[in-house]
Amino acid sequence: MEDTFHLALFHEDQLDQVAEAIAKLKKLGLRDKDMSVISGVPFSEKILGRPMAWTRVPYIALAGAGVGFLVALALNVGTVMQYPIRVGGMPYYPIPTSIVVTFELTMLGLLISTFLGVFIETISPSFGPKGYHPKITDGHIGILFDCPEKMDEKVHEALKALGAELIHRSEVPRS
Amino acid sequence: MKNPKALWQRPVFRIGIAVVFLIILGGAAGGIYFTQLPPEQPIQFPHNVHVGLGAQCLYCHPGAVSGPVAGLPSQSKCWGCHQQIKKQSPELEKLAGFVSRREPIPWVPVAIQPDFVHFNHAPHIAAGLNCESCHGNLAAMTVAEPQKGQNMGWCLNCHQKMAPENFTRLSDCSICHY
Amino acid sequence: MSQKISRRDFLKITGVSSAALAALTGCGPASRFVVRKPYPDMPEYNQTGASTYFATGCRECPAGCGLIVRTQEGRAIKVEGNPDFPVNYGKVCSRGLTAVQGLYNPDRVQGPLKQASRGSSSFEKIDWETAIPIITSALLKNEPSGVAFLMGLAPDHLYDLVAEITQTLGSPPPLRYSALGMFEGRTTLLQAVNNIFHKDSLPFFDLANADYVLSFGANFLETWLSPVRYSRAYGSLRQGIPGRRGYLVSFEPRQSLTSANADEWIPIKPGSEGLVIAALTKLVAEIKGIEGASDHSELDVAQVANTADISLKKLQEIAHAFASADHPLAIPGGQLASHANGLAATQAILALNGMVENLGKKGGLFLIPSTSVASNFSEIQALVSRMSRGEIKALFIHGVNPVFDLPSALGFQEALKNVSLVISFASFPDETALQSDYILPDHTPLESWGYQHVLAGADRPTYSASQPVVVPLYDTHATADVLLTALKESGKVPYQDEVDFLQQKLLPLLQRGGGFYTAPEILTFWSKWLQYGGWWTPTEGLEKPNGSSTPPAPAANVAELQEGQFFFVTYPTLFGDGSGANRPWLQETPDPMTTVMWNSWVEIHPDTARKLGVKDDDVVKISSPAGEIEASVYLYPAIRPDTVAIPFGQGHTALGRWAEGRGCNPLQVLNVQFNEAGDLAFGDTIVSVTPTGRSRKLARFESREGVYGSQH
Amino acid sequence: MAADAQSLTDMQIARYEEEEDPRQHLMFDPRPREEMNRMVLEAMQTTTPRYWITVGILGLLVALLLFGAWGNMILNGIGLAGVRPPIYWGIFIVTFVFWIGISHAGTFVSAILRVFKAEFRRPFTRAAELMTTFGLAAGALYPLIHLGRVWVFYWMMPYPNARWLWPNFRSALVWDFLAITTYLLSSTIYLYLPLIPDLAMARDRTEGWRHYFYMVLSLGWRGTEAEWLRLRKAIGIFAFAIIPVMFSVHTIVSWDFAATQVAGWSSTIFGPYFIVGAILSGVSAVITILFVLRSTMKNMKYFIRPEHFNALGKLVLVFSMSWAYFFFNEYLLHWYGGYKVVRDLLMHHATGPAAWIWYTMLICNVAIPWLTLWNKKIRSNPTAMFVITLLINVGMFAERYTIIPLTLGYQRFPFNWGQYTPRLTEISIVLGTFCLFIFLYMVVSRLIPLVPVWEVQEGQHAHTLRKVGKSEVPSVTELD
Amino acid sequence: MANTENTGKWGMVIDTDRCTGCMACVTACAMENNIPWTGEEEAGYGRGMHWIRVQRLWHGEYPEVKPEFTPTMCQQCGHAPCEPVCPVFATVHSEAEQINLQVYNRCVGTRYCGNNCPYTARTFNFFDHEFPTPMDFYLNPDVTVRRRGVMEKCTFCVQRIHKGQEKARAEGRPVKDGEIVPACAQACPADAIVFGDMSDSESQVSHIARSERRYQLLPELGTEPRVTYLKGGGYYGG
Repeated sequence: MEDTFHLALFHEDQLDQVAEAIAKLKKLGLRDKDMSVISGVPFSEKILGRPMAWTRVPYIALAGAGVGFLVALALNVGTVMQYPIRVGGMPYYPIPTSIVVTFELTMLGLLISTFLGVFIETISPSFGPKGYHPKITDGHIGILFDCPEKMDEKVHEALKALGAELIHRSEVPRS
Repeated sequence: MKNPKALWQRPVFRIGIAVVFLIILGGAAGGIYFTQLPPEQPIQFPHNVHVGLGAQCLYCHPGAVSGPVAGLPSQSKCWGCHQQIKKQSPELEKLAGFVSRREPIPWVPVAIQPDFVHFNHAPHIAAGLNCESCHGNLAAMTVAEPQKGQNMGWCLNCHQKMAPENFTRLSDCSICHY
Repeated sequence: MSQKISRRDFLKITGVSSAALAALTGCGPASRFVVRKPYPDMPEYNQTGASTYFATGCRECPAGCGLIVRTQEGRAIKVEGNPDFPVNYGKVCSRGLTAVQGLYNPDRVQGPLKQASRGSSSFEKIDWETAIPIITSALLKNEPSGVAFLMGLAPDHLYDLVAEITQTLGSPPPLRYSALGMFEGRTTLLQAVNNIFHKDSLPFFDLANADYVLSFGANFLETWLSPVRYSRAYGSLRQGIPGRRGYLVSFEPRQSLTSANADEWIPIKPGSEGLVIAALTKLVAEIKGIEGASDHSELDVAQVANTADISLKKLQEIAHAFASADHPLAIPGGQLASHANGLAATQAILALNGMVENLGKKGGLFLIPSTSVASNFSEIQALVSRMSRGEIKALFIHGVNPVFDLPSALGFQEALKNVSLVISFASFPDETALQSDYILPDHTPLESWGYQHVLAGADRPTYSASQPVVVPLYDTHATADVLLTALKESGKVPYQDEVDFLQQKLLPLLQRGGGFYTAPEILTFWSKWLQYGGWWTPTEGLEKPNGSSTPPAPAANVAELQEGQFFFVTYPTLFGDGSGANRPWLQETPDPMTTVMWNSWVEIHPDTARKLGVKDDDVVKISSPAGEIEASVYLYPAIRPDTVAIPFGQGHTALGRWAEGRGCNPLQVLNVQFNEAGDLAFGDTIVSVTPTGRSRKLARFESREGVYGSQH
Repeated sequence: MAADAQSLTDMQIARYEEEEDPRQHLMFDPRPREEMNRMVLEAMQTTTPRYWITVGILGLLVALLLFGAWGNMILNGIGLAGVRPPIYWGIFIVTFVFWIGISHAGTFVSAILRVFKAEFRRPFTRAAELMTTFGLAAGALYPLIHLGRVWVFYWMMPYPNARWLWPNFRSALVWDFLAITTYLLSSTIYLYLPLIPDLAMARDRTEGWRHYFYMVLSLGWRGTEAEWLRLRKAIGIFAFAIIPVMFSVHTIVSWDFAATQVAGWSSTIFGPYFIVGAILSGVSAVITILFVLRSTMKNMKYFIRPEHFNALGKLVLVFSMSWAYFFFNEYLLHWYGGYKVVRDLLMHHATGPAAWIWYTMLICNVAIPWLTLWNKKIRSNPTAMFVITLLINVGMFAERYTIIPLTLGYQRFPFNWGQYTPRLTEISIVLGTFCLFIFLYMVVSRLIPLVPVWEVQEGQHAHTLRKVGKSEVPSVTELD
Repeated sequence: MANTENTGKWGMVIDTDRCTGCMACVTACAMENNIPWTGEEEAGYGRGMHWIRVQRLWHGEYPEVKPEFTPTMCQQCGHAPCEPVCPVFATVHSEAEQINLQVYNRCVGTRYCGNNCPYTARTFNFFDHEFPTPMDFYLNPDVTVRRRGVMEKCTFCVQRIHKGQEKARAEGRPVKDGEIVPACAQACPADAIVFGDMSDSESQVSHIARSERRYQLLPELGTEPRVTYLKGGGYYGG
């Protein structure tokens, strides 16, 4: 597999060509999961005609918010149950003050878990084609794809025709 | 990139971290261990012998019934018995020395509360608590040993189990802190 | 005495330092293990962790209140009032409360000292074996007339002992002086009572039951005679009797705490008090229709009102109210006695009481049934002149600090130089002690035995008993013991030691009976005496004064002020005779009227200050022919604009870390002039005030804004 | 060569402005990404020894002024500060509120403007977010500094202890603690998330330790679709969620005061009043910092242009007006309400011995912005804006000073009225945190790309000039 | 949990008509409660540690000028503003004694309670105050010596309350009226301060507290103070 890995780099203003290239690759029989677009600027999938990518970050965030809420509840109610202390003639379970704590902790849970979601998803293994070139962060758009060796020629030709700069894995500097 | 190994991959770094960690851990463990040791007493008083012979705690620590401090026996009290019970031992020699010099015996109290805690023996005795409940089994100790974990949670553990009509009073901060 | 020794032995002090250390660590992490030393022998009444209470007598001022001192593990913890004691009934003043700070003052003299040369502050420690022969030879080898004792005002056992000793030796009787006595005009009051009622005792004013009270400069809520007693009475005057609230009118140029609590404060012109009393007497006589006040008949009341700066209407109103009150009472105070006509004015007050027929009646004037003796100021002056002539060979000073307490114009300190031997019994290195050859420190009151004959505040014959509540902290000796030991060889005194002396002195009480307890013999009596903290009768026992001599009308005594001159008022504060200045908590207790702490101030009326161009905290110089002092200004709205006032008590140059170098001593500007009774007429001092351009912030407890001005 | 590029940019922009060329706006003045990357990295890496000496001196000052004085205060007691009853809170809390206020700008500029798609935000969001984080870091020190017993500060944290005691969740200080923790964590994350692609950019263009540093921080960023999606989602969640957090933080800080019995504090309007004040001071601080960055860092004149000062200046004016509205509201109603204590208090603010602080507040917060910021010329002049915004922050400091010690000093009992003078220790610590802020900013400005290049490029992609009739009209395309 | 029988409890009445302003209460409090002195500079800066202060405000203009003395200490509010603001429960309400407690060792020193006390009744240990030996000998062992960074205030002499209750319980009887007195009331020469059990309607203190001269400090705040004041007898100034 490794040998059959390809990266087609396009210049940042060759957006149309990128879309075209993707379409062409598909036509050539590559499936969506064999391809991956890497870019220095976010482009929505629609622009490039790619399927929607998929992330669990919002769900993790929601779950985190839930945890935060529960922690807040536990602190508001549980700690008072452990050692009830009367202050300022207030009831043991004052609702207004617990709202403040609940809000803060829920938000804390939400925000931290959002980050954790990003982090976990980043470090968890992904199955798309691997590869990278520093030119990406120079605004280049790259199409990474796996293709059977026999198709190499054809694909390369097609991409070159669209103005892509083709880079083989071995040329990618190891980081 | 010039050095193939990152800082945290070098042995020196890892050993350094381990040493620092060990020092901290060792310090903490040692600190805990050494403060839990019974202190050096002027006389190795054998509680076990006295309790074994049937001496009542309150005979030597009479303040416990009536006030905050149980009190340490004066040497006249020790000597009152030991003049009669003439058993020579190096510890008794020391006692005799203190008595002849009319010097107070510099006992080191073991069960002491911090200064911001006002503990009173009397109500605890009045509530029917035994000395052993807090001070441990003195029949098994020579010099008194500190009991572990006697912190506020430990106090409250007991206080919160008391009768509900007393609960308000017993869980009140002012009962110990003023 | 064996009993004495054993009792003292009981109060072992061992273990104190560690216990105190434990107390000190306070909130912080307590050291895990603290060494505690239990008693070798436990005193039977002592229990670790439990308090023991001792009854004793307060000796902070001559009033002689009864105290209960809480002790624990041999330490005196807290001073409380003795609830049964018929002077203070369980109450104490700030002064008495800080007695423990005197006892535990780190600046105490810790043993007998010999000073290399006077004023050098270089001391050599000596022991009592060396010290006592010095006293022996001073007492016996000198001409009896060359031996003088100067003592405090307290009517205590030591005075009785010294009086006996001087009598035996043929020396002049001990002189007694206290700045407090000067401020309350005690000699003048005694003299006036003697002149009118022919008794040598102090009057007792039944303030509690009076309903219309005139006070002429009597600061009975602060230091006058028996402040705690009179404060209690004041409480009763206000709310003691349901449905009745006594009315108090105070005549004073500067509003004292007493005047502040009065319903009316009349800022009378200093020196015009006598005239006002005469005018009141005339008016009251007119209202009551009493003949025979002929002496006053020529008095022009309107003229008097004008001189004294009171409205005539007010004066008439007061006279009316006074004459028609059920229980009128007029009280003569120290400010009244402090003028050249002080004696006449005081007498006139006593006579005024007689005129409204309140003598010996509820809410009226009584006499204390015991004899009071006080040295008047001219006697002190005589002593000073004898000293400067070198006639005094040995001077013993106890319980008074004359270098500080006497007006410097009197020249005591200079005269001291001509005395060959000066021995101070002070517990603290005070100004006088530093001018003496030897300091042979007495115990502080809480460490010592004694009694005090209550001569001012009790409504019955009362003695207070002092006993040591703690073992003496340092190598100090009771002065009575020192004197007795010194004279033991000579056989001139029939007493073994101090306790023996006390017990023998108590024998008359035991034999006379009538106390609230009786005892078959002295030892039982002694134990009850100590237990109750004294002896007194169960029922009131005041004397009804009688005497109808009409005193002469007081002469006018109002000085004319030049431009830039002011009447000068000085008054005692919480520090009493000034010896309280080394108590940090007395220093930190705010002055009631000004809330100033830790320093001296000059009270100036805001209008006057504006004219002088000074504001709060500006330092001004107060000068009189006698001297000059400096202090920061406190704008005091309750003082006559032509008067300035400085409190007395600060300005120490010695007496320990908390007293030294704070404020100024107003006695340095007092002129030495006397009233008819021989008391110092300090109220007649005229001063001038000059701004120095400097400023020094006073430590005020109150805000610098808002407390007056915007709060009308 | 580099200097040439800079001055060229300057001159160019000036010319654009004169000609009202749309290219005066960064979004219509695109440059190749490569060049922008180079410019940003150059700005980061060109430092002179003088710069590091300054950083060193600042570090020393932080150690000395802040930690030295603080340590000394811990050893001797909080009494070294000038606080005294009844003014228990002094300049520490003033500076605390000040920093928390400053920290609002980052989130405001970046989250709210992001939500509302205000495009001018793009080049300086990072600078503002950095300010948030460091402002919070400096501010969060104060609740610790002002503690009487800082060594037991952890008792305020919710953790189970042997005593079964938890913090008191009814105390505004615990809310404060929670809110500031939340805000500090979330704003740091919010700073970090959009930074990842730029870190990757830096990773690809650096050598040595910097490469390592960026490699670790960029979390292996490649820029795949999934990564971008995650980032966009996360940023989206953050942009929406951090706004209420931001509002809550300063509301809660205001509740430290409002949820009390103190006359002059106990007011329901304090929450929004503080928020508006915070944003006013925060946005002003952003301008101040942008000016400094623009004039000290290389190539920044390209990214930060007069148009940004202009836009932010409008915001400042708006918030100055809102602040004045709240202030007037507060003043009028208390004055009208007739509670004598508060009226006395207001009198003291305006006529008391510290009245100059009150007037400073009004002049700096109202008079100066109102008199100047209506003018576009002034708004677009970075130097003028620098001075004005600096003054506004002086004014906001004065506002907090008026609200805290000056209000505490005149409470219900005239017997206790008093004044408060900051003492040396306090002033030293306050200056120390200013040094700390500058120190951190200076260090980090050389460590992370201060301009979010990818965001700028994204914006430039979306902005085009469309020919409508005879003129070219700027138009924006929604790319996401 | 809440013991309804105990809602009354300790109260104090201060008769400002009797009060002479003599400051005995201030000193008595200091001597009982181990209150340190702070020295001229600190005390002058307003950092004196007095738990009770006598507020002196002038009324009227010379010559009809008269000060009003109001001894002010912690009012032991039922709805204490200081309590809920403490983040660590260092100042809490005692349900048993119905007073306001300060737990010194729990205090972290935010001084929030000090700000929020409308009576300015709290004092703060800005420094460690020394009791130079042997001055420390008189320290009351029943009262914690506070260290720096800790807030403190009048406790109604809770150590005396506990001692009294302990004594009564040991003797198997209820606490007698007047048996427990705080140091200020004990010392007050004019008997202006009366202390006792407010829940006992027969006690001296509740008797006096029903006087028609009664008033409270800052009643508009709804703090339910446990200290009642009695008005003075009227001023001639107006």
